[in-house]
Amino acid sequence: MAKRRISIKEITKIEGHANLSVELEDDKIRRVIFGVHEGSRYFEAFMKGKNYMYIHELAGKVCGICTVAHELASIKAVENALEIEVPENVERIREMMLISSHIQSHILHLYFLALPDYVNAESAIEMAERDYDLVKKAFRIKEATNYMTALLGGREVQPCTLVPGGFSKRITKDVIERYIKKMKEIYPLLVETAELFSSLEYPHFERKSDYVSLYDGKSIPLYNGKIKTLHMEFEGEEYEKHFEEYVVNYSSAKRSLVGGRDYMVGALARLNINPYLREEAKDIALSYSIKFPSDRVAWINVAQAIENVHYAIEAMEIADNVKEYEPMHISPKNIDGEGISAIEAPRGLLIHHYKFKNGKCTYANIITPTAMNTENIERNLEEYLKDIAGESDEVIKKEAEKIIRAYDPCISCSVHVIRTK
Amino acid sequence: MNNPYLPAVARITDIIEETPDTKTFVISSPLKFKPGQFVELSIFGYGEAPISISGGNEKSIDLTIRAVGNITKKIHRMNVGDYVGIRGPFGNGWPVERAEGRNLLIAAGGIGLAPLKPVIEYVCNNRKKFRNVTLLYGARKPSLMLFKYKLEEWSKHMDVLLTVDEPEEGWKGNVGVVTTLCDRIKHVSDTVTLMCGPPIMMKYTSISLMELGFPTGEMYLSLERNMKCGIGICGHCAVGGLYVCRDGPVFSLNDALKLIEKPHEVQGVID
Amino acid sequence: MQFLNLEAKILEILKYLNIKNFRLAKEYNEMPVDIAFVEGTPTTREEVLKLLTIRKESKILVALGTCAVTGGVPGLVNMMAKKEAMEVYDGFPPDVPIDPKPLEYYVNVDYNIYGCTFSKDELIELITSLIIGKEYRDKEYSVCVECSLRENNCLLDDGHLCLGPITRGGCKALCPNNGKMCLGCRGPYEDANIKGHIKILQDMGFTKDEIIESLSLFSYEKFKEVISWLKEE
Amino acid sequence: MGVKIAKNRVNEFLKYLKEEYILYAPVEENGVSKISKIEDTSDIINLPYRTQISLKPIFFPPEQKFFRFEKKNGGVEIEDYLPQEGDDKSIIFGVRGCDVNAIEVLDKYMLDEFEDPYYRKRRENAIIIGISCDYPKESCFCTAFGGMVPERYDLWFTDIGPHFYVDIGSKRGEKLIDDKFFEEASEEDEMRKIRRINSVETKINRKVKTNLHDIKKYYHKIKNRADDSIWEELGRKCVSCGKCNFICPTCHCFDVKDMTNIDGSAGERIRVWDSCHLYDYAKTSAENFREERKARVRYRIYDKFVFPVMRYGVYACTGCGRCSEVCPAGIDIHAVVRRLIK
Ligand SMILES: Cc1cc2nc3c(=O)[nH]c(=O)nc-3n(C[C@H](O)[C@H](O)[C@H](O)COP(=O)(O)OP(=O)(O)OC[C@H]3O[C@@H](n4cnc5c(N)ncnc54)[C@H](O)[C@@H]3O)c2cc1C
Ligand code: SF4
Ligand code: SF4
Ligand code: SF4
Repeated sequence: MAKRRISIKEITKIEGHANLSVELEDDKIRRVIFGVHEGSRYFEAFMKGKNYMYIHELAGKVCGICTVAHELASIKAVENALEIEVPENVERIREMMLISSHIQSHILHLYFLALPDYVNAESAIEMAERDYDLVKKAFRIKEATNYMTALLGGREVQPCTLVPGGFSKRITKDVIERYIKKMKEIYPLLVETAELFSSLEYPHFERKSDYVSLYDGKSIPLYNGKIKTLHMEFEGEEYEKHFEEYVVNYSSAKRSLVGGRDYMVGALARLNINPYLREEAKDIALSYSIKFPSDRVAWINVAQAIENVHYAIEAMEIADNVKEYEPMHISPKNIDGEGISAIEAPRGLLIHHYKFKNGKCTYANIITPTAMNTENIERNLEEYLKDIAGESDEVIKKEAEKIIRAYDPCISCSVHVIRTK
Repeated sequence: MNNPYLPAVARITDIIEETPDTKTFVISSPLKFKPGQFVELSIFGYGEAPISISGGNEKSIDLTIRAVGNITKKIHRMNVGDYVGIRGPFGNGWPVERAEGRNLLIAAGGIGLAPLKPVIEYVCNNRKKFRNVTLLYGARKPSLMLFKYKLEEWSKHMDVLLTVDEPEEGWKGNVGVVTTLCDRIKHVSDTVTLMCGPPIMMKYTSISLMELGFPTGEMYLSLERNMKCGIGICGHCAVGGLYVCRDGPVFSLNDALKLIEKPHEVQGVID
Repeated sequence: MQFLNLEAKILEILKYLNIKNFRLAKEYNEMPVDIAFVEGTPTTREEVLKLLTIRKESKILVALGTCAVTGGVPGLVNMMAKKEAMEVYDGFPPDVPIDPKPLEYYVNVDYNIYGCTFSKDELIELITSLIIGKEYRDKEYSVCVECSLRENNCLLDDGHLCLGPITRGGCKALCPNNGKMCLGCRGPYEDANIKGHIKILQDMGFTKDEIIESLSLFSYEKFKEVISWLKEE
Repeated sequence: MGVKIAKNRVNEFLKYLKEEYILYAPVEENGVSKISKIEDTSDIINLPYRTQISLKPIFFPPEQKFFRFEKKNGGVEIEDYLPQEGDDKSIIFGVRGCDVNAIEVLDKYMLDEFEDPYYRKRRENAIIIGISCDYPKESCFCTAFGGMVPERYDLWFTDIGPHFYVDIGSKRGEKLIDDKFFEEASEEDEMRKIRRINSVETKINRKVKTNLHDIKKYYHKIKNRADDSIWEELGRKCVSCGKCNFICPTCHCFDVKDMTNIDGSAGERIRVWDSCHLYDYAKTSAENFREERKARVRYRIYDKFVFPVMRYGVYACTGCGRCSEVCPAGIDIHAVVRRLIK
């Protein structure tokens, strides 16, 4: 009996610490373990007792990457809980912020973490040595999107202008115009990126699983909407009813299922659930014979690149219609309450859930996209590796990593477990 | 408009190792200066520091520098031919003329000998103008003494009293702080004292000298303060309403005592 | 992560430094290195051991960001009983984790880059200093200094619980510039008159609890003593 | 005899001035009132008292670049930024007495004994059109130093109902008087002006009740309080935020630093405002001469009421009250001085 065990102690080019081990017997996959070994950080514990003003600030620190998404999800849940009115204009501006941070996050993932796998480079640093302009282009988009986020958020990560009900600073016409100008500037680069990533050779592996994302029946929503799976549609508030959770002993992140199935969230899920891609984006995909919905896991990368084009147009349209914002003093109607929010972070659905008493948090629950994806990652790996189980260790490692990286998992987030009752 | 903030670019033309942490840099800057004056030395990209002129001629000035911080450490890593910036000279300098025809005591501790070196050299060249002259110099260790190669020549012209805090092999001289040498000075009355060294050394030496009866009205000290501009505008070197860079760095002990903002600024001189 | 936000600057930095180990961006990561940047703070035994190894194998160790410098937001958990904290996860994960502490609690730290997120400008300043051999020093003054240089309205005047006066400057008063009080993400500086500021806040009408909450947000580990003093006051 | 100008013509007058001069006047930016360069005269705000930010930043900005250097061909090239400082003529309109006095003090530090060329260039060509306050701010105590109207100005406006009475203080000021806008003032107008100024000053005085006119006497008194327990007390309160320094129209300390590119081959030397309340301010390689906070607090008060008197014979405080207004610790300079001279 030829038994072998392939293990990657620490998967590189992902955010956080995760390991993978594959056990094979006679070139048959016995077991695939995708383990997360990152210490818990107890956000849900120490958020308790904190004043509602600080909650989103703390939430922003859950993870160093999706700070914008976390802060927005958090503030939205706080506003829901305390019935703080949020003008539509504010929501639109927040969406702009979310979009620029999405693009930024995707670009980081696409060029620096994913692309090296497909051009046979060890890292973006090596890529830079070979194709300086390519890396420079990526940096240009990153810089521009960071700049856009910072225009609205004060800084590119950990925005510091959000306050319940609005912003702490004026958002002037000038700021909005600069946002549009920057977006216009990088739009051609986003199209190029979409073309580049549509043209790459991806693993052919496909597997049917469920997909979950926000849904509003007319766009690919990021900030508002119901939650939709392939089979169900429900309000964010009802998440506890639909997500089932369970524990595995080799990982510090909990797993979850929806309607008894493992599911995927993120760019591919968004496009699979919402058939509303803008023409410009759809055309790029079509010209490389790429169509959504699709079960091809590695196309997450394509979905991200295509989505960027879609959201760039969306953002410019929103920006054209938003009005100037003057900060005002907002006080909550209630100091007690419960609030849940669901928004789309770059890596997928993100849920924040709080309860307040006397303006102080008494309960917090944060469900992050990577936590939702881990089960899906593992099952997909199992399936995929079956096909190539005869290959050498090196090949298996490399292919497995490709799949894992496609999800752009954010491990530090995944330890924020799902808790359902 | 002439701009006093603009340094003149000059080159390092020679470097003399004095001690493990002190070097003398010869800078191609033809400045006319009075003993005790200083320049603002620029190391581009690092900043500026006030440094006393420890010697010079028509073509160059000498700067003797101890490596303590940013700029001073950087210049220690520089080589002959490298460029620096110079502004100055600034400050009032030592009142050497007051000592003419009288006794002179030069008291230095550590790097404090650098600003006094031009005085010593002036004395050597104009020995007749002075009566008794004594150089009192203390360093932490013998190996940290500056200008050792000059001491022999200087001792031809004046009494040289040396001391170290910690002896090393081969050291036959006095061990102890500078004050332990004060009673060996052969002249007391009618003595002009010029003093420079660490605050603590200046404090105890001036007390000792006062006790021995040296005229306090004729004791002069050079003070060190934080300086940014060297021309009395930035405010950092102000003590008790005077600017060390313009009104000093040399002050008479009496003035220094008056100007010190009591009681916290006194550490610099005397309680 | 914020490292990659240096964008084009990275390419310039690469001319002078060789990035040997960067798990987020690189596949092959080597040790030992000249300069190690450590972001975050250990929360498991393995991570502590890893930190010790990094210290051994690097000439210069830089604590990058508030978590590494002060224990940061995760340090908040040190305020509560471990059991209570674990309950939130229904007793899961099973191993008792390690209190988030400043890196300097475990190893010698050569430089601190403050802030959550840390300031890019300061990181560039540090890297420049390392490249050209200039001394890099912590700012010994408060956020207020940078705030008033920008002629902002004081948020304390508007009744906000701002920690500017006791928080180490260097962020160019980012939050106050954006109309938001300083939450103290850079931690206190050595000369800070913390008790003086507490007095100011009390005079403004803030309660002890509010002040303790605000002090502990980012730097519980650094304010521990003052907080227990305040509790007893 | 002075002249007067109808209030509704002031705007036109300013527009007319703007054609030839760079015009500065009170505006509000981000909720902070200050004196700024005016693009459009409708931006000018009408305040009954001084602006929150003084004139100082116009002549002595928080950050000023001295020069650029570049290491090139084995040498160092320096490009002085001084010539780039425009020497356009400017008019500063709507300044209050305390600020005009403060600029005179600043002149002493920056131009009298030593000369700061960057300051000179901006200062030299500035014409000052001041205006009497309508009522004081809470923290104002200018009457302790002599009142609202400074000794030197180019033109001085005082509200006398439908008109401003205009005092002419210099040749430069006189040249600005154009018949198109100004008319002869009557004796009655002048009386009205005097009454007006008196009534506002009385109002301030009633609150202030301090008179520091006898400079010699008070400076001695304050100087002798160096060991007072008040310093200990203030040292515990002060949080060393430096705001009082930055906001003060006469504080002039600065730090100088070099900023470079990543490899140090090129850079700029800049100066940035500094504050004597900060820990590093008096630190040298040997020791920190004002390590204790109380010494720093005292130094600032002394550098307003003692040291400048010794050096220039003036106080470096004009009673604008800004430092009291901004101090988070509630240290009120006027109250401090009152205690010191008791
Ligand atoms: C009139 C005058 C004449 C002088 N003549 C000489 C001379 O002839 N030779 C000579 O060697 N020196 C002389 N000095 C002293 C010299 O100016 C200082 O040693 C020099 O300014 C130090 O500059 P630096 O940039 O090297 O050090 P800095 O980088 O300024 O540091 C100096 C010291 O202070 C500490 N320090 C400063 N700022 C900070 C901070 N923010 N945080 C922590 N620590 C800090 C440093 O650790 C170091 O120990 C003179 C000084 C004066 C005023
Ligand atoms: S203002 Fe305060 S909270 Fe904001 S970045 Fe600076 S130190 Fe951090
Ligand atoms: S010391 Fe205070 S009151 Fe006096 S001029 Fe300065 S800011 Fe105004
Ligand atoms: S404003 Fe007040 S607290 Fe701040 S430095 Fe000045 S005296 Fe101290």
